[in-house]
Amino acid sequence: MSDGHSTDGMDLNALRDGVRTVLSEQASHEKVAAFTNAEGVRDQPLWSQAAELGWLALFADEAHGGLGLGPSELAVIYEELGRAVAPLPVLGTMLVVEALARGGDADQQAAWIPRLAAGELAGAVSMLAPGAPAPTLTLSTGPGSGVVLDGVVENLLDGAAADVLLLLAREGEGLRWVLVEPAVDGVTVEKAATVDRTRHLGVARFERVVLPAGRVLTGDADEIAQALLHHAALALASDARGGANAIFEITLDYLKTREQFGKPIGSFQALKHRCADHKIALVASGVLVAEAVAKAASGDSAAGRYALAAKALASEVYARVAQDAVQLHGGIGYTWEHPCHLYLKRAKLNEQLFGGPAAYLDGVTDLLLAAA
Amino acid sequence: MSDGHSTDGMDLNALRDGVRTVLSEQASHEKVAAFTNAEGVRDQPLWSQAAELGWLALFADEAHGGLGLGPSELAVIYEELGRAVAPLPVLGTMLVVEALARGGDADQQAAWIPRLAAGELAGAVSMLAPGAPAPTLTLSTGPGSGVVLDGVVENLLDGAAADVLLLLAREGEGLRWVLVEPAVDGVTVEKAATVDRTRHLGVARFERVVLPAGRVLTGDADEIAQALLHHAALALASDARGGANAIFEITLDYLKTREQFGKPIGSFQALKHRCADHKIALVASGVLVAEAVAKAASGDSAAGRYALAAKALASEVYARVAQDAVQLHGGIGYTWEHPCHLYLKRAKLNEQLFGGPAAYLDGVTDLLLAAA
Amino acid sequence: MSVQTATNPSTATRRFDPLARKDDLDAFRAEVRAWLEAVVPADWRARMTGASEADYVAFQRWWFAEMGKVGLATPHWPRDWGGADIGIRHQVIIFEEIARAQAPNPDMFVISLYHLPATLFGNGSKTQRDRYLTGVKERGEVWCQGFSEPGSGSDLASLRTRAERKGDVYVVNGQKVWSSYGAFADYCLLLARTDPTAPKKQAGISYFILNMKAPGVTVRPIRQATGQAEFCEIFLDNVEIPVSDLIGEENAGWAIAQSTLSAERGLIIFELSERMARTLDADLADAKRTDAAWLKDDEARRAFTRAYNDMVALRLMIRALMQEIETDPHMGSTTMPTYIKVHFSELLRRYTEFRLKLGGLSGQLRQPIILGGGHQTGNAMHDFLLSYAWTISGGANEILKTMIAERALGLPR
Amino acid sequence: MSVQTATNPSTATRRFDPLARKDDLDAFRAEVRAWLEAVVPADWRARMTGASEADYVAFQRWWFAEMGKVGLATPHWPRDWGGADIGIRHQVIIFEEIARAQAPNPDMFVISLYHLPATLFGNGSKTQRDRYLTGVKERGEVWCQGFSEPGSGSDLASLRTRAERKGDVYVVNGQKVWSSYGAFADYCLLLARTDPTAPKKQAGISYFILNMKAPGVTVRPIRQATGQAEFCEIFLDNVEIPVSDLIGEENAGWAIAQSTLSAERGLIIFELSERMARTLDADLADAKRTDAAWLKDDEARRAFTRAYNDMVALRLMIRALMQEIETDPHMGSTTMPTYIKVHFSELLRRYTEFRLKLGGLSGQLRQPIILGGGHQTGNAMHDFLLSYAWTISGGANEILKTMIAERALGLPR
Repeated sequence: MSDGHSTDGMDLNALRDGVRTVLSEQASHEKVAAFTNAEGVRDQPLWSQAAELGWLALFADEAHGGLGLGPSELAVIYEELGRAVAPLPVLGTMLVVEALARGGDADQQAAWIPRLAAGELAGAVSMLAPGAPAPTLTLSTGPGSGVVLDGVVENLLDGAAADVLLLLAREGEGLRWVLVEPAVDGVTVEKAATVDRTRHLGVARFERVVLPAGRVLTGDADEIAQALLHHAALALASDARGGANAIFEITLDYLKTREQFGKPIGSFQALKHRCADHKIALVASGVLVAEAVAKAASGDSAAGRYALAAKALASEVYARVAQDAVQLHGGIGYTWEHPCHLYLKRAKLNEQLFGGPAAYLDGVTDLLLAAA
Repeated sequence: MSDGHSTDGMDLNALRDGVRTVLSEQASHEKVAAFTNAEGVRDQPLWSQAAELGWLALFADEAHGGLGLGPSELAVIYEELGRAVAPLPVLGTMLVVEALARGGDADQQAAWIPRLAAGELAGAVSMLAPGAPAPTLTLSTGPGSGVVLDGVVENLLDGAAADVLLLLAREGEGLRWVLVEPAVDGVTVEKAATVDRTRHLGVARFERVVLPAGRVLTGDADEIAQALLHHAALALASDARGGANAIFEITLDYLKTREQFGKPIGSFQALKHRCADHKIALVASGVLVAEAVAKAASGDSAAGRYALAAKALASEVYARVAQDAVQLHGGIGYTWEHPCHLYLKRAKLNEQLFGGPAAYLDGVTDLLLAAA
Repeated sequence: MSVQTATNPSTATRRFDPLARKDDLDAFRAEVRAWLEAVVPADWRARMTGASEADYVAFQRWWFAEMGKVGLATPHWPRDWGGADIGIRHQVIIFEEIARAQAPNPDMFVISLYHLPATLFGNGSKTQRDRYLTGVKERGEVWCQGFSEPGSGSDLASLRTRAERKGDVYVVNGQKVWSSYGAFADYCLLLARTDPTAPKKQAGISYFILNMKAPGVTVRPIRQATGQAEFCEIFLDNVEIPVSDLIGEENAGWAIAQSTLSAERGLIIFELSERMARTLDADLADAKRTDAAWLKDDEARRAFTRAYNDMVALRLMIRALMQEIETDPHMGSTTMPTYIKVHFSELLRRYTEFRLKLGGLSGQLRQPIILGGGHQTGNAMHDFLLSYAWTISGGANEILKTMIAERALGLPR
Repeated sequence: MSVQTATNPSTATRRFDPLARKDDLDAFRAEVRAWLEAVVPADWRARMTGASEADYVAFQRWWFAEMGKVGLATPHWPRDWGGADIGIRHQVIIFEEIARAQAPNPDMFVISLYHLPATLFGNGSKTQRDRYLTGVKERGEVWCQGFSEPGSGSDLASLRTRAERKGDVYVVNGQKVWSSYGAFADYCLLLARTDPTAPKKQAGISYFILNMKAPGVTVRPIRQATGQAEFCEIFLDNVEIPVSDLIGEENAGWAIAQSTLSAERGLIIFELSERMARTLDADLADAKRTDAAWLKDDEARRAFTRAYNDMVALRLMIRALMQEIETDPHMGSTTMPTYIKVHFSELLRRYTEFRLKLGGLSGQLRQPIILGGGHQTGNAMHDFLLSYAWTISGGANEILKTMIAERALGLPR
């Protein structure tokens, strides 16, 4: 992921440079802070820019207006967004594309993918997690050929920013993925604010919401869920990788310039050793994330386990580095003005999104045991 | 435990000073090393000295030739033995005394306690642990009024040094404590060498061993077991406290004198911070051990929980400090000649004796939950 | 909000006087408990959840006044200076009962109650003690601390705020930072440099009482990672401090500042540790009642029990310190306060993070906090973030660890 | 013990030549595997369990010779110097297959195989390379390292062993320590001070080849915490080293020593990490087969999986390094070897301690170890203790962390 070209031949370094340049302007720490202070749900200028630059089209196939690229390119986007702590609901949108590509029929793909790839629609999906219980949302047959949704879905990542929701619902004994627009009658979506203000969670309520049958994905719900979980795991691992490296660099810069006792505090050995520990952890988790991305890109049979392992390790390292960054900065790192807390809060939310650390470790163990 | 007088009025500091002075000579690191190199099971000169000085008589009651003192005094002995990494099977012997005092009848007490208190007999007891399964040793009615023992008992601490074994056996659905002398027909006791050579484990085998009925303790076996477990936990916690402080002091001395890069290595900040962390952990676990001893001495209803908590914390801190001591010493701390490894090995064995770290933590949680 | 009407009706009907029952510990405890039951508004946590700053400040003042009415605001002060000279056993009871009653933290008065007396007892003039201790006790005057500066954090002795003697006043110029509740403070414990030429930088510092209403004092709140803003910057522009408000000798401020800081590592943590104990017990009882999933997770359950054992050890360390203080009130010789501060702050970090993790995604939701709730605000993330205040301020743990290594362990500089 | 008769009968019936199949990776792997199946005695671990030193040394020599017969002792050496110039993909296969076959570690030849060539390739004379690399390859000569001294551990550059030029020889006096297998070594890579007046202590050090049989060389084994004694002290009393055995220029030894040390952080850990991977897989498979209790203990199970993830990351770091080396064989620019060494050694400590804890009391029993078993000797405590060799030697982790902070992260000295 970090170097060279993806298998499809895209120059990943050029992509990374391009994305980073845009974000350093459009999602500078000042702009991110302004967005978070305004308590928005979607940074519309940034979203439009991302759409314009084709970031949202990377992953969709060419038949539907996309670039047909894969996990390697997407990981660059996720990592750079993490590095900038940028408020951009790319993950939910790409998950909808992924679900449609895997489990949608031709009509569904044609109806939705182009609009998602163009950035006309932002998406949000049910919060999956390794070993999570079944959803309470129910799908039943409705008037005519339609279906009816009832229930509540919590924890929709960036849900209040979404134009389309992709939700896992129970239909009798089975599970189904359903596409719903929040604008439809009987649907309400509320923002549940998180401490990390670069993102939020949404709560969607459905009261006898009637939808055409064509909103139900025909693919196997479990297979789709697994693919989405792995995609989300890789995305969050990449976000963590980018964020951890960024806050670590910010911290190193501070340690080199802040003077106490007549010298830069970075010259104190105890701090040096902590930084060395962080660096090694960043390298170790970095190569694991890169390999997980490479395995996803090549369709390796162990890709799922690597994705779960990468999320477990990278989000833990991100939290550790961001937590120590505040301590290493001292008072200034504890202020609202300083970006430290943006990273710390994003790191702590990352740890919990799409399942917490224990769930990921247990997921890895299960896969290892199955193969042992 | 650390200061002042016990409730019975003994001057604990004087006791401590006395024990430490004797051990600094009779159980110097050189003597301990010589004992471990010789692979002995009992340091007879040291044992005789301990008996002569009345250490083994501290805990027995006055009616049976003891001094009638309690946990506070005993903890001083255990802590000092730990400090010296001394090879002395006091714990097993005291556990037999404790069991007899709690669950023996008058004849049993009169027959055994004076000899244990005088150091004529060393004892060893079944290895208990929080939540451990029932023993496999069986007790059945034998010829005449006697009983018959059959089976194998592993993990007898200092078992091959013992003159009398106190064993938990199954009798039908119930449990019983039985006293056996290894010299009896049908009993074999073998030493199972541990990496920590200051102690060992014993394996005792019983083939239709016929004993008089008077060898079975009449007291409630579970109550005795619980008392012994708490006694052992406190003893090991005290041993850990003494050992951890000793190896830490040895390490500090080394850091103050060993020079590299033109200055004492103790002047390097990263090492300073590790030492400060160790010191704080030593203080924290130290006060917990002291309080556990005080609660045992006063018969507090929470004494059992404190004993388990003290063992969990103190043995973990001992292991951590001893492990880092080797690293802080560098090469020299990794040699057989240096005492570091004696402490490290004793610390690692302490962690496992009478149950491992997880069993102790779970034992504490159970007691907390019961009270919650 | 009218805080007065919020008190329970019973307050009016009975006068409480725990200190009159000092000689009988059980009776003392019963009286403290009865008073707390009568006076602590049952709904204060709900009312202070997301309350406005003005309501919060009013509530703090009301609570401080209530404590003062029964002599429990300043019971730890010496009798001569308006306290009740109570010893450790009474203090334990007060803190235990306060924790049990989940009474508000008098956060705004921490400097007034602990740092100010620790500073004045040994070093203040009689006039200063009479004036300022009485001010706290009788008029609820709020104090803040003016030690750190933007360029002087860990290296406090490098501070650059300048005080120049001109006749009967010192003229002060400079900038202070991280002063809790500076925006509401009446006075400030101020360190400033009086001799810039002193060969050792510690030797040129003096200790002043600064009237926050004096001309030239400007206060700017700093918003913290928690979103709150009780920390402030203080700008000093030709502020005049009367010579009578110099504490101790000129240029002798550094040593006095150490007694101020040591206060932070004693009674304040004592109260917090009692509250922490209460929290852990409550968390476990809740888990038992709801048959919480984490009790069946060996890793989470053992993390809890490890924290519990550490908490028990913390309380024992504090009791050991209190015993030392009873023997020797000047506690300059003991290193225990430093061990306690590091141990407490790291445990606080670990436990608040544990709770945050247990909360899963719910723990990530932004929720209004209970102002005055200390580290139990009902918001796991807020409590977690707030734990940094303890690892960074009052001597960052890094500084304290070096101090332990050099002073207590004798490792070479 | 007769090691020769211990080989499997099939060895005699077929000649293996994996290197001839270099161009087809699958065929290469199959041949390596077939060779290992034929040559590794099925019972070697049992035979080496608690074996005598003499038997162990004989077994090591036999194994090294067997590896040499098929070109797999020195395949990583350049072709010009007697190797096969194989690249990373072949090396991966060899190590994977060796780990899979649980073949013996050629512990006694580590310096001969890695440190010696890393030193001579860039800095040795052609004569030195011809003589000494051939000696290793064809006569199984054993090398040891003479760097550390009792007074120079972390601070290697302060070494005091003195070499004085007298005509055609250097006369060497001093003492070295921690030389693995010094008692069996034919030669030693020796650092000694040739210019005690150099202003920078690094600048006065030269690098020599020391014949361990030379008069004046005395070796004393040091017993380690594990009970074994492969480390030695070397006493040098007026030992004469011919000028032709100086490596590189006089006083240029320090820089050359860095290439020696970097060897330690590359291929050696590569092989060990493959074995570690095998151990973790085997431990998990065992646990699954026996339905081990620790699989149901959330804390223990997650500790395993964390270690597993760290192990996977370690292997990826090593692969990244191998790729760097293929691009730039001089790897002086990369910091990856240092990250790898610290990460590996800390993981090794953590995992060996994990296994020790799982063992409960059984893990505490003294058991004869498998000599040549590397870190999988069948004795959890031994493996745990042996992990210190990796955190302390070859640059203690403390030294490496400072190096990372200053050189890779640019933190000020």
